[in-house]
Parts: sequence; C-alpha cells; structure tokens
Amino acid sequence: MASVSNEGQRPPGRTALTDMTVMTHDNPDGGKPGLVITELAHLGKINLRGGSDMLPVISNHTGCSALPDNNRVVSVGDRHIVWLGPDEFLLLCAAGSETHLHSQLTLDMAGIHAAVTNVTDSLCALSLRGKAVRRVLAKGCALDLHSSKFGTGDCAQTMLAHAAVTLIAHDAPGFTLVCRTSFAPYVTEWLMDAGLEFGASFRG
Amino acid sequence: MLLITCPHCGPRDESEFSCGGEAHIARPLAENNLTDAEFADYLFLRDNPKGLFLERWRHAAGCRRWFNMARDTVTHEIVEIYPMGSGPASQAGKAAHAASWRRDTAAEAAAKPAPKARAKKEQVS
Amino acid sequence: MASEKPDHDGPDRGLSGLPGGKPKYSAFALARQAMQYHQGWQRAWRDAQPQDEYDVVIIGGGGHGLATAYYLAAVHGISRVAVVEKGWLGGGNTGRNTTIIRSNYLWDESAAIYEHALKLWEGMSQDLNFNVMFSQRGVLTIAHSEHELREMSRRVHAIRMNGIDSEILGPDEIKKFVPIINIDQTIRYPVMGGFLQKRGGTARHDAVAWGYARAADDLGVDIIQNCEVTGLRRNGRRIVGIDTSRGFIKTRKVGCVVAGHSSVVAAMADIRLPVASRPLQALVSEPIKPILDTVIMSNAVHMYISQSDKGEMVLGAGVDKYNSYAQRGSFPVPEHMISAAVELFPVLSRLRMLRHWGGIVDTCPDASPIISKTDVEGLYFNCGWGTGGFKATPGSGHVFADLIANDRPNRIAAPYALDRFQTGLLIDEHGAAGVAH
Amino acid sequence: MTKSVMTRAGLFTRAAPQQLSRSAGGGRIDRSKPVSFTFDGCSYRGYEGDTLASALLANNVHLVGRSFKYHRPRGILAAGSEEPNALVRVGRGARAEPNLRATQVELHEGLYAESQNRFPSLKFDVGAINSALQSFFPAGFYYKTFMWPASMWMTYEHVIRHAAGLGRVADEHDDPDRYERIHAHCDVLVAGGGVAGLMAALQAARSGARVILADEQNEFGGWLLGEADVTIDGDTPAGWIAGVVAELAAIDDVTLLPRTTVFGYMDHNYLTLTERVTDHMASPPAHLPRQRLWKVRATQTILAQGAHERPLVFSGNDLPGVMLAGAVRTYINRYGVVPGNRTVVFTNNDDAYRTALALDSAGAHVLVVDLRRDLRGELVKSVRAAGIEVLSGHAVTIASGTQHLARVQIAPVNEGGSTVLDDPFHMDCDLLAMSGGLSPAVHLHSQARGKLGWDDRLLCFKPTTVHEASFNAGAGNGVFDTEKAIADGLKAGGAAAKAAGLTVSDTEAPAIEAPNQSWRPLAAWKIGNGYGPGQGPKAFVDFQNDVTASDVGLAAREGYQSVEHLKRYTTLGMATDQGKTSNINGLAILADALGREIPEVGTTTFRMPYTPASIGAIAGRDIGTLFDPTRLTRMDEWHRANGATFEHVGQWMRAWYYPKDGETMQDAVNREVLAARTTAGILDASTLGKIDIRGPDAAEFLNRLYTNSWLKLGIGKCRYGLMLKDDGMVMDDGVTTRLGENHFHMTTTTGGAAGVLDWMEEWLQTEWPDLKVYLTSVTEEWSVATLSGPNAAKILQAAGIDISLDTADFPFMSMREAHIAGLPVRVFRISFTGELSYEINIRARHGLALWTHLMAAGEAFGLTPYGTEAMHVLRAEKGFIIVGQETDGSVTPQDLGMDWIVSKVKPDFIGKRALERASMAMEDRKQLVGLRTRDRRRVIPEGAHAVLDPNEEMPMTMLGQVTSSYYSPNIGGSIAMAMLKGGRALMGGTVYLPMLDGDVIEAEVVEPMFFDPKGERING
Repeated sequence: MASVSNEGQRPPGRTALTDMTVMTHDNPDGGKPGLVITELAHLGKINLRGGSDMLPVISNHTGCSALPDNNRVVSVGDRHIVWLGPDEFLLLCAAGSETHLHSQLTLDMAGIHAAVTNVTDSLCALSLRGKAVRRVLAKGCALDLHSSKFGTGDCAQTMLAHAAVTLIAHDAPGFTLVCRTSFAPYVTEWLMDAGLEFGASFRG
Repeated sequence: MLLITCPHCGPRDESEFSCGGEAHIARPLAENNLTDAEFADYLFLRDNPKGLFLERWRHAAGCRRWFNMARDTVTHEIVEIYPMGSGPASQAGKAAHAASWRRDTAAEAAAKPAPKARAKKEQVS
Repeated sequence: MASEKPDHDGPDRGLSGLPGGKPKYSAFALARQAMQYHQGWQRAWRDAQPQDEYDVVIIGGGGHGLATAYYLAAVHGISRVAVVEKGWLGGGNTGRNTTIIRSNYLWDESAAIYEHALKLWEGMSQDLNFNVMFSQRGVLTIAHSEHELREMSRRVHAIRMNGIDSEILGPDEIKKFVPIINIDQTIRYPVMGGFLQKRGGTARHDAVAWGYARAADDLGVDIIQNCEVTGLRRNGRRIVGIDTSRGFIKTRKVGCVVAGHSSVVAAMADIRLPVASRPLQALVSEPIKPILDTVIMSNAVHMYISQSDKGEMVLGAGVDKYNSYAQRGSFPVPEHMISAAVELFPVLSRLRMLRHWGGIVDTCPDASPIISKTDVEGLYFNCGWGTGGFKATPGSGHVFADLIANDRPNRIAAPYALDRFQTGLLIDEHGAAGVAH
Repeated sequence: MTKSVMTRAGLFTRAAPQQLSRSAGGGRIDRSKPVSFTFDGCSYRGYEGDTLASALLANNVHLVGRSFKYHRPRGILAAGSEEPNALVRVGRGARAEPNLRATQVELHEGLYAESQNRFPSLKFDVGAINSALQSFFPAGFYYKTFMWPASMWMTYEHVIRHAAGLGRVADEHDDPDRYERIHAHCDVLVAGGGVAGLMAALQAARSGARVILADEQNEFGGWLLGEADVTIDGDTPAGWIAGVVAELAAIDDVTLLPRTTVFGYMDHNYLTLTERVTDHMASPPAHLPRQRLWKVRATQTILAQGAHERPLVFSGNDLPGVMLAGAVRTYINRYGVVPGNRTVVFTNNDDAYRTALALDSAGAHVLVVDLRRDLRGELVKSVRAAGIEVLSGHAVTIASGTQHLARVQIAPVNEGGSTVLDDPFHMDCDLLAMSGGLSPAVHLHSQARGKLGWDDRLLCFKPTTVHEASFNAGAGNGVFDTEKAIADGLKAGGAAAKAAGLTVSDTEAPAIEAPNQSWRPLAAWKIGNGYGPGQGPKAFVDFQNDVTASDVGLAAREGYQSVEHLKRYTTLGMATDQGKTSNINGLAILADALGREIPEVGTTTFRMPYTPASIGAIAGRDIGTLFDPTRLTRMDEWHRANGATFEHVGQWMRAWYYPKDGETMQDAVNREVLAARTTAGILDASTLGKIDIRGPDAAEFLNRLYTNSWLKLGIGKCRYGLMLKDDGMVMDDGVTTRLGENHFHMTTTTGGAAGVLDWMEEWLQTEWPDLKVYLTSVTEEWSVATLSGPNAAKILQAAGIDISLDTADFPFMSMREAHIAGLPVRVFRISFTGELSYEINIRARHGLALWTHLMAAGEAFGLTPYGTEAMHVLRAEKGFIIVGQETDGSVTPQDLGMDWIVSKVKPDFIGKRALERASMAMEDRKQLVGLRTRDRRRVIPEGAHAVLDPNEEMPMTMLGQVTSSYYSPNIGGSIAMAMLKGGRALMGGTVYLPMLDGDVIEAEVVEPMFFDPKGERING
C-alpha cells in the first residue's frame, strides 16, 4: 500500500461487506470449492471521463502507453485501466493510493476537458476464483463467458441477475467483479447461492 | 429477445438496453413561436410504422451510450445501427427517414435558431 | 363536463334480446336441439357479402368494433352498418387479453367511461342472448409499500365519491379472501393492503365478440370477415368510402377500431395519432381445480392473475418496451412477472405454463384512450386503449356509436378527444396505475 | 385379463401385483433393478428405465385418468410428451405436482402417483354423469344457457368451476425444491436427439462447433429406441446411439442435455429449455436444482423434434385399450411391455404393420384392419407371411367396452372411410393399435415464424422456409424414413456448422437396414359408424378436452369456421397436450365440413411453450431475498441496532422512525419532530442521489435543465432547483452546489436518482452533444448525516468540526469543506426542515463512524435520530413539497405556487414552451394549498378528496386530493397539503372531506405553510 498523504493515520473505515460473515458451501464432490469470493477491500477506484487527450496524464501516472481498446483492460503493475465506454474508464489502483492519485490526475488534467472522480467507496470489487466461476456467472449473466469469447484482459459492463456489474477476466480462472457498493451484499448472496452445486465460499 | 450490437460493446441481449422511441426528433427551441398544436407534434406525436422504424436505444447496462437503430417492427430484423447525430446509411433507412411526415413539421423546422437569434449568436462569436 | 351529471338510470341499452327474430338460445333450445343431434343450429351470424353502400362502416371486428355496430343499430336505429374485419372476429386483442373488468379508476373521466362500461357488462348476456360469462368475482389491487398505500387511499376516496364500489382490505382480510396469497411481511414486496372492487371480475373474451356479432347481425348489421381495408377514400376533407380487398364500399361515416393497427389505418387518411403499438404478453397455466376465486393485480411487480372457469391460471404483465407489430414480446417480461407471481403465490411454483401469447396494444402518452372525431369529416377513431381495453368494450362501443350517430361526443366521450394533446389537458393514468388493467 | 385392484386413493395400499403384461426379456429397462411405486393407493412393481405409463401397462393398469368435460374413462394413448389422456398427480405434500403425463414420468423407488379429475374414485366417478348427458353438452353449450335468471350465473359458475380444472395443486403451498436458470451460448443448438438430431449434432461437433444437444427423454435416440427391426452400420439402434453419444460426450464444447425440452424459440435465435435435473431420482441431492431453465443464444439451430402419430377418428376411439400403433411398438420394444393379448391394428398406412409384427412376435393375437384397398409392399407381405390376417378396405367403426376396450365393430368402408358399405361384424379384443399417419413436430419452427406447407402425399404440414438462422431435419422435416432422416441430419449438421463459419467435417452417413415401407397414408379423417349425422357413439378428435368430430361439424355449421374460431369455440387443441394428436384431424374434419382443402383452412400458429414449462423453473432463484436487491445505507447497522422501523423507498431501506419501548408510531414520530425543533435531530440522508457534474458548459447545462438561473451561482454556494419534463410537469428537485468554476455537485430525490442521471445523459448525448459536460454518479461515494435544529451548530462544534459555523462565515445555502475527528467532510448548509441545518457528507467508509461520533457529541444536547416519517412532517410544517407525493406527473411549478423558481428571462429550459400552453394558465387547475381542520385533533387521511358540498349526490364534484397530512406536535394540531382545483381562489374558504365511513371532515383552505412562516429559525 502506497504511503501517501495521511491515509495511514486514519482508520481504514468500513467496506460494503464488513458485516458479511464468512460463508461456505462444501463442494459436493469433495475438494476445493468451485467458487471462492474475496472482497478486494478498499481497492482504489477512479472514474475517468474524457478523450484521448487524457492519455499523456494517465500514462504519466500509470505507466500505460495507450488507453485500452473497447472491452479491454490495460494493466501496468497494480494499476489497471478498465474500458467502460467510448470516453469512460475505471482506473483500479492499490488500496489507499487513490486519494493521492486522484488529486494528481485532477491537477494534471486541469487544462483538458475531463472528469476524474474518486469512486473508491461507491464501488465494491470482488475477486472470484475457482473452477466453476464461469458456470456460476452464467446463471445470472447473459454474456458469452466461454474462454474463447471472454478471455484474459477482457472486460464488460453487464448485468448479473439484478445487479449492474463490471466483469474483468484474468489469466488464471479468475474474475474481478465490480458493482455498486449497495448491491454488494446482494451480489455476494447471489453468487453464494448460485455456487451451491459446485461448492462456494465467501472469505470476507 | 433481440440481440443488439452495441456500437461500442458488441452484441448484447436486449435486456441490457433501453429503448428511447422514435429517432431524429429535433427539439424546437422556445424562442421559435410554435402554436400549441405544432408544439404538440413534438411533444406527443411519435411515428409508429409497421415496417422499418428508426429509433433510439441506449446500452443502459453497458456503456450507457445512446445510438440509433433501424429495426423492422414486424420481423424484428435490425437493419442498421448508427451513431447519434447521424442519419441512416442503408437504402431502406434513408428512405424511411426521408419519408417520415415529421420532416415537414413546423416543430422540426423550429429546432434551428430563428434567423434573428442566429444572427445575434453569430455576432457574439 | 364536470358539471353535467350522468344518467342515474344507467346507459340506454336500446333494443335487447334479439328483437330481429333470430332463434334464441336457452336451455330449452339446447334440449330441443339435442333431440335432433344438434343438426339444426343456425349460423351465429350471416356470412355477409359487402354491399355497395352503408350508412356506417366500422373497420375492425373486435369487441369494440362489434359493440359499436350493435349499439348503432340497437340504440340509434342505424342498421345499414357493416363491420369489416381483416381476419377473423375477435382475433386481435379481444381474443388475447386476460379479461379483467373493473371501473375503479382514479380520474373522474376514467371512472365515468369504465363505470359506464361496467353497467353495460351487468346484463350483457341477457341483452345479447349470449352467455358472455361475466363473472363479478371481484378485482383486488395490492399495495406493497407506504407510497402505494397512500396512492390506494387517494384512489379509493375518489372512486367512492364517484359512486363506484370499492373497499380497503388489510393483509389479514386479504389472506381470508385469497387463501393462497403470501402475506409474510418480510418479503421484498409484502402485501401491505389492497382495495377491492366486488363488482369487477372477468368475462369470456371470445364470447363477447361472438355475442355482439350475433346480436348485431340480428339487427341487420353485415359482418364481413377476411376483408382487409386498403384505403380510405376522401373527397376533400370528407370521407366517401373505403377500399377493401373485396372492393370499394361507399359510406359517409367510418369508425376505426383497430387496436394495434390504428396508426396504419390512420395513415391511409394522412392522419397521425399519438399512439405506439407495443407487445403485451400473457400466459396461462395448465388447468387445476379452483384455488383463486378473484382477480389480483399488483402494480409494483407488474403482475395480474386470475383463474379461468376452465381452471387455468391466467397471468399478465406490463407492456414491452419497444414498438412492435409482431404479436410477440421479449422473454424477460414474463420471466419477471412469473417470479413476482411465485413470490405472492408460492403454490404456482409447481404449476406449468401451458400457453403464452402476445397482443399488440396501442398506447397513448397519457395511458388513456382516444375516442374522437378527426380532421376528416365522417372519420372517427377509437383507439389507444393500451393494456386496458377489454373491460371498456361495451362502454367504448356505446359512446363511440353515439359519437358516430350524432357527430359530436357525449359527456363521457368528450374528454377523450384528440385535442387534449394540443391543450395538454391529459387524463394521465400513468402515475396511478403502472399496469392499467 | 386381470383388472387392477381398485382402492380408495390413499386410505390403504395393497401388496404389489405381478407385472403380468411384462415380456419375458428385452427392452431398455433394467430388470435387475426392480422399483416399487404407488398409484391410487395401490402398490406396484416396475423396473428402472420404466416410465409410470409403461409400468402401469406392465401391471395391466389401463384406466389412468378421466377426461376434462365428460369425465370419460381414459387410458394411455401414446408413449411420449404428446399424451393427452394419462395425466396424473405425482408426489405428496408440498411436492405434489398435478397434470403430469404418465408417459413422461420416469419411475423411481417410492414414486407416488394419483389419478385426477374424479370423485370419489377413478373407477366410480360421479362426474361421469356428464358423459351420460353429453348430448346436452355439445361444444359451446355454455354460451347458450345459464343466463336465466341473471342473478344465478355466479351460482352456475361456481358449479362449472368445480367440475372443471384437472388436477389439484400441492397440499402445502411452499415449494421446497430449488430451481435455477442459466444462460448458454453455442454455435449450433440441436433440439431433439433422435436419429436426425444425433447425426446433426455429431456432424456439427466434428466440424468444431460448440454444440448443445437437448432431448426431452431420459436417453437420446428418440423413436429408434423403440425399433427392433433396424440396424445401423450393422449395429443395433441402441449400440449405434451409444457410440454417437459417447463420441459427443468426449468433446469439450458439446453440452448434452437429456431430459431437456426446448420449449420456446424467440427472436434472434434465443431459445428456452427446461431441464428436469432430479425429477427421476428417488432422493435428490440438496445441492442440485430440481429443474433448470436454460436460456440459449444459438448462432444456428437445428430442429429435429420428430413427428407425432395421429389417432384415427372413429366411435369409441377414446377407450382405455385404444393406443397409437407406434406407442404400442415402443412399449413392446423399449419397455418390454405387451399391452394386450387379443389385438387389432387399425391403420391407413404401412407403419402400423411393424407394430403388428412386434405384437405377433410378442405372442399376441393380431388382426390388421387397413382402410386402404390396394395393399402392396414388403411390410404387408411380411405380415401376411407371419400368418397375420389383414382386412383391406375395412375400418374399425365402433370400439366399445365399459372402462376398457372389450370389442370392436369392423365393417367394409368407402375410400375415405366415412361411409359403411356393408354389414359390420364384431370381434372381442383388449388392445387396438391405431395409426393415422405422422405429423411432423413443427412447433418450434412455427414459433420462430418459419412457414409451413401442406404435403399432399404425406398428408401433413411440414416446414418450408425459415425465418431465423435455423434448419429442420428428420421426421420434423417430413423425412420419416430412418435412412433418409439420418442423411437429413447429417446435411443439416454440416449446413449449420458452415453457416456458423466453420469448416464442415467429412462425415459419411451410416448404412441403414430397415423395413422398406411407404410413408404415404390414406386420407381417411372421420370414420363412419353407420349412424346418421351426429349420432352413434362419439368419435373423439381432442381426447383431453372431449372434442368430438360432431363438435367440429357443429362449429362449422354455426359459422365458427376460421381455425381460430374452431379452436376457441370447441376448445380443440387447447388442452395441456396442445393438440399434438388432434390438430390435423380437427383441421381435416373442418375442411371436410366446409368443402375446402386442408391447406385452405390453414393451420394455427404455434406459440411457446412446446410442452408445458415449469413455472418454478422460469422464476428460478428470483424469489425470496434474491427477488430484488435491497440496498442499505452505510449507517444501516446503527439504525438496526437502535430499533428503527424501516420503509422501502425504491430499492433502498430507509429508517422510518425509531420507536422507544412502548411507543406507538405516532408517539415516536411526535418525539422526533419535537426534538428537531427544540434541540436537534439527525437523519440518515445518504440515499439522496448525488451527481458530480464537470466541464466548461456545466453551468449552461444546469441552466437548461432547471427552471431557474444557474450561470451566476457563486463557488461554494448552493441553490434549489426544480426539474421539469419537456411537457412542463415537475419530475424531480434537489439542491445543487457549485464546487468550482466548472464543477457542480447535484442532489436528487432518492427515488429519482437513477432516472435523473439517465435523463441528463440523454440530453447531453442526444440533443446537446456540443456541451462539454461529464456526469458521474457519486450517490454511494458519500454517506450523509443531516443535523437539524437549534442546537445543530453546537453539536457540530462539540464533534470537533474545524471551521467556523458563524452565519457570517458559513451562511445558509453554502458549502464548506471541513474535518470532523480528523476525517474530511463536505458540509452543506441547506435545510429541509426550516431549522438551522447541516448536511454532512463523508466518504462512505466512514459513514457509520461519523454517525456514531455525532450521536456521542450530541448526547448532551438530546440529539435525536429521526426517520423519514418525521422528516415528512417537518417539511410539511414548512410547506415544502415532495416530488411524487404532492406531484404525480401532472403538476407544474405554477400549480405548486412555485412561480418564483421559474425564470422569466432565460430563453429556454426544458419544459418552458409547454408551460406557455394556454391550458397551463387555466384557473381551475389543481393548485397546492394547505388545509386546517376545524377539529384540530383530526388528521385527514392522505388521499381523501375535498368537495364544496358534502351532501351532493354521487358522483360528487371533487376538488382534488389531500397529498400530505400529519399531526404536527409543533403546531399542536393536524396539518395537511392538498392539490385542489382553483385552490388558491378558495383560500380562507371551507372544504369538506367525506370519509369512507360516511363521516365528513371540515377544513379551512390556508397557505401551505404552518410553521415559522417568516423563516426566522433558519439561522438557529
């Protein structure tokens, strides 16, 4: 965690799922649960709106050389730029680094028409891992999640059951799911329920 | 259950979109003096063709962007998807656009600044 | 309009009970026919060939159109009337709706027309000598939140002061009235209360079309099926006839009652209507022994349900989101409605959907119908009933006949003229009824 | 023949009888795994691999159900999902399910089934009186009677309703089982796993396609599973099928779905399937759903659902013991059941001869009655060679028996079978296997708006052109011959793979040996019985709904001549089998009655579902807490711990009031309202919508959105705004603050948050793309605590806020950034109560910390948490509106008396032109007023309507409704707001509010402002 500003001296505060208890459904076939849910607590999230003239500034602060193509993620180290729309991106960064990054970006973009908004507390990020992740997501998501159609570095804003989510596919059989904070308990409950037949656990 | 190709995100289920009804309705400016009846054309009259329909959609659960679509209201075939602010490119789409009664309404004409107001604006710029 | 009082004796029902001389239906007729192995039954209506000229032509052989023709003959004595229908009688929304009948509307104008219709429903089987199975088993509308309770109170006060029956029930009373309903207060949309119109209910939709057709035929109305209108002929601003797939028909008065296709017919006279044609979906379950003896509506979850005499659970939803003439909607609509239904009636979970269908309804910006003269002299439109037209069938036909006969709207029809979209004096039933059934 | 042991259902059970009709060997049942089950209280034995139908037949139980209308005894007609008669209720207690087809219910240990629609028992059903009186109950009889007296209809109807319906629902209503839904995508979806479907799936899969193969039965193979006279590549059908299935199962991208019915085919190749996951298990594991709804988006589809055999329409054709010939063969070959000993095969085509041979091989006596005169072909020869008697040009004219077929009357008939030519003879028998030709299952093709054409040779409708990206194959395509069907499947599989962009595999069709037969039936739609028109025993067309050939004739006579009218008047095809066996027969008989050709009469359009689809599966897990998300604020834990009662506001749960021990709601609200005006209250306002607005044109954009002016708002200043739709009606309101030159923070109503953001985006993207403005939702970024009351500033100071709260430094309608307890906050000095008030925004992670910190700091001042109800009272005391309560989409700012907020100088804003319409200035529009009850203790119910004359006759002339109404402890009396016609002109006058119980409340019309009218409290 970057030690910038005085974040470290403050209580880290609560997350969307602070009160959610750890849950497990055993894998009926024995072995590891097919789905393991972990909250990426306080993962930094900055919403970026603007055109390609943002690139130099973003580049400067993230090291990425280009903005992601449609439906793609660009990652450099622990900073990920997630494409959300033609002039909209979600920048993910290490927990605690977002305040400083936000103010730096805001400052450096002063001359261009762009909006840099800290949405760290607005959104909740979950890590989803396990063999059954795609099967579980398919129960509530109409996207074609076949690995040939939605693979490493792909992302999409879509619906998971009744919640709007952003899905990001990683190299391992894992996804990052981002949703509105107030939907996080619902999404977690839904995922645990959908994972019943494969075994599922929520590790907080 | 339509499969709609969002111009930005690719093919997605219809349930991710919201439909905004007839496309290419220009909003009359208040400065242009329309009669109540002419204004009502803008406010309430919507084209309702049986056949090709030019309409607006929004990828509500995705990139939240609006776009235009030419869709047949009988077969549900999507003939064309094209950006906001532009006209249809397909032959059928162009024909539907040109044939719409709305092209001749006072409300549509009033979407442009009245000559006097325009002159003023030009002076400013 | 508000100052004018409605007729306390109820609507003028006109001639009643097949005065034209057609053999009547009765238990005795049935027994007599049984002795002849039912070989002696006559056609319910003649297979009329189009004549050269009529006083009035009604376009559209659905319930509203047939009712209009019937009341033109029965009340106004105009019997040189033809009903032209593109396909088969009652093949549009008349035969595709969930048959809910009620008059408990919020606005005075709505209450007036739907109550007018309800009074005509009461006694329709006798008027037409055709059992339309109008069943006053009550319509109960459920409220699921504080906000809905407040809306419900507003509505019930208005309805009662319009002289229409309505009562408020609490969750326990609802449970007593509808034993299969789930009144658990912890569910997402708990049953917090409801209001009941006991005089509301259901009817057999096809029978309404057939009954009106038979009774109108008895009074001399020509009913012409498989006759598609291809043009509206005008002389200047006056209608002079219609072109059809079976030739030209001369007439100086044309009433269009073609729900779903109103814009298409209007375009033939260069008229534009503020209506959008939308799919409306419904479904029935397999038949089961009676479990629900009333009609339940819920606006919050967009669901309404009843059980037909045959035993099928009849479920309907709200309209789909885009224009369509395809008589088919999108799966998420019934999917969501079914979830809501199972939440409220868990017993449905182990039933199966037997039939599912879509209709095309034309919806107005204010969710209220259009009953109106047009800029073309002699051309009248009755449309825009959205999702709630069936219940209005007799009332709609009655006031539309009156409008056509007199060329001016009566007190009930007047607020539904097209000019309301110019003045902005809308009858906005949206806020009050998400699902306006 | 041994009759089944009759008992009163459920009272007691008898020991299992022998399976007397079971063949000595053969079939796909597992004879090593006996299974016991119960039907109508009697215990029986069957084997794994049986259906309930095959097991009942094995036990000689033929009487299985009662028909819908006449309560006629009915048996098992078919062997698949087209079964119209054998409907049973399966399971007990909460797991009972009505109307299942015995032919589709897989047998498992302990299966419990009951017959339906009978009272008191299946054998002695009082409803059968209807059958005796059936001549009084022709089609549509109810339209002609039950009209007198009018008041009696509800009584008649009550009886009708109880006589109708089929099965009973579960005895307990909460379904204990789990249902799921899942989305899937594939290159090729194959519906139907018979020969054609298997071959198609194999070819597509070998070509590299992602394939889903679904079949409604428990194993793939379709009709082939019931054939003993076919070899494929030298193997038995079962052997070949096993090989194909094994190859498919080994391919990763192939999903095999047995027990899965493709029931819906929607736009753009979206198909719905139900998979019966555990219905066949005696004790299903808890982690599996009972059923699963698949929602498949397929690039291409192959429809290979096979064909249905048609019954012949003759008198008495509905008796138990009269079965479809193909089904009889299936029972013999697949289930090892021989359903009769003295049998008659009645046919108009070759295929039934295979059944005759199968019966003969199984040891039954067989007589073939063929409507055709000129009999040729190998099958006929084989049958004759087997010593089976064949009568050509004959028909079974009447079948009779009491509850089971006992004898048939056979007579020579004319070409079409409609006229008896000579004296009949009779023959005793216990099974009649009939075959009227095949009808392709074109349902999905038709659902997908494919076109159908009439085949004059095969006498059936079959697919012609498709509308979606789809192919038809096999019997469903009118290709009945096994060899040709496999080739058709192969072709379709390749074509679909190619259309999906793949390279087609080089696969050869397997070699088939099968009987050489003609598939052309003789047109014989209604078999004569020697009686006059409408007379003699009934001949059924639609078995379940008891629609007879005479009913079809009656409908035609009465003018119900369109197919749809026929359907609706007679109920033909409207039963739970949806006319799979009756459709074509009904059409043909109607065509005959009208003197038209069948294709002229037309066919009905098939709609979803193909077979009835479980409602539970469609609902899936969208029930209970997963029905709709519930959103909680970040301070929710505190509210919950402190006894708050909640109300739903959209998806949010908001604290409504905080009752203390023994307090009623009114007590609690009074206490909260008083506290906010005497010391201070605190409200969780986190749910208000918040939108971050940035860009050089942000102020101009707001200027167009809101009715008032925004260009000159100073930085750090707040302003209230009203948003209209373009029709001039109020849609939302809220306070917006200028954070910087090009930066604003907007708040919206809780319910309006999402809609307002969408609304703003719409204008930016579609109408004013030239405006440089970006919007970002920050609703959940900030938790908001509103501190309100004379002590609000003191509490903030006690909480350690690091800025000056002097009005001079921090005036009303401004915003300051500050810290509380070291945490950065934004404080807005705005007020919805009329008191000195601060809305404190903090990063959501610290929301709870802020709240508890403020509560602690305020303890000494008696800081009182208040909920939404007290908030409503407080704002109503000040006459502040709530959008959605005072407004309903038909209210303008002027109607609300808010002309002050509508700019007269701005050239345009959304809604401006609409407000200028002549009608918007009419004096009798509904206008916002206050109401002061004469009896000050009386609180008017919200929704009550006001009149001028309480004694007026109904319908009364209503002025309008009470929109808000409360008891105000600060006033010491009731307060109300109302929207009344010409309300402002009524000021000072009296209106009356009739109550539902007949009482009338009298009230004075006053300004909608009840407390501190001069606004003196705003600075504390």
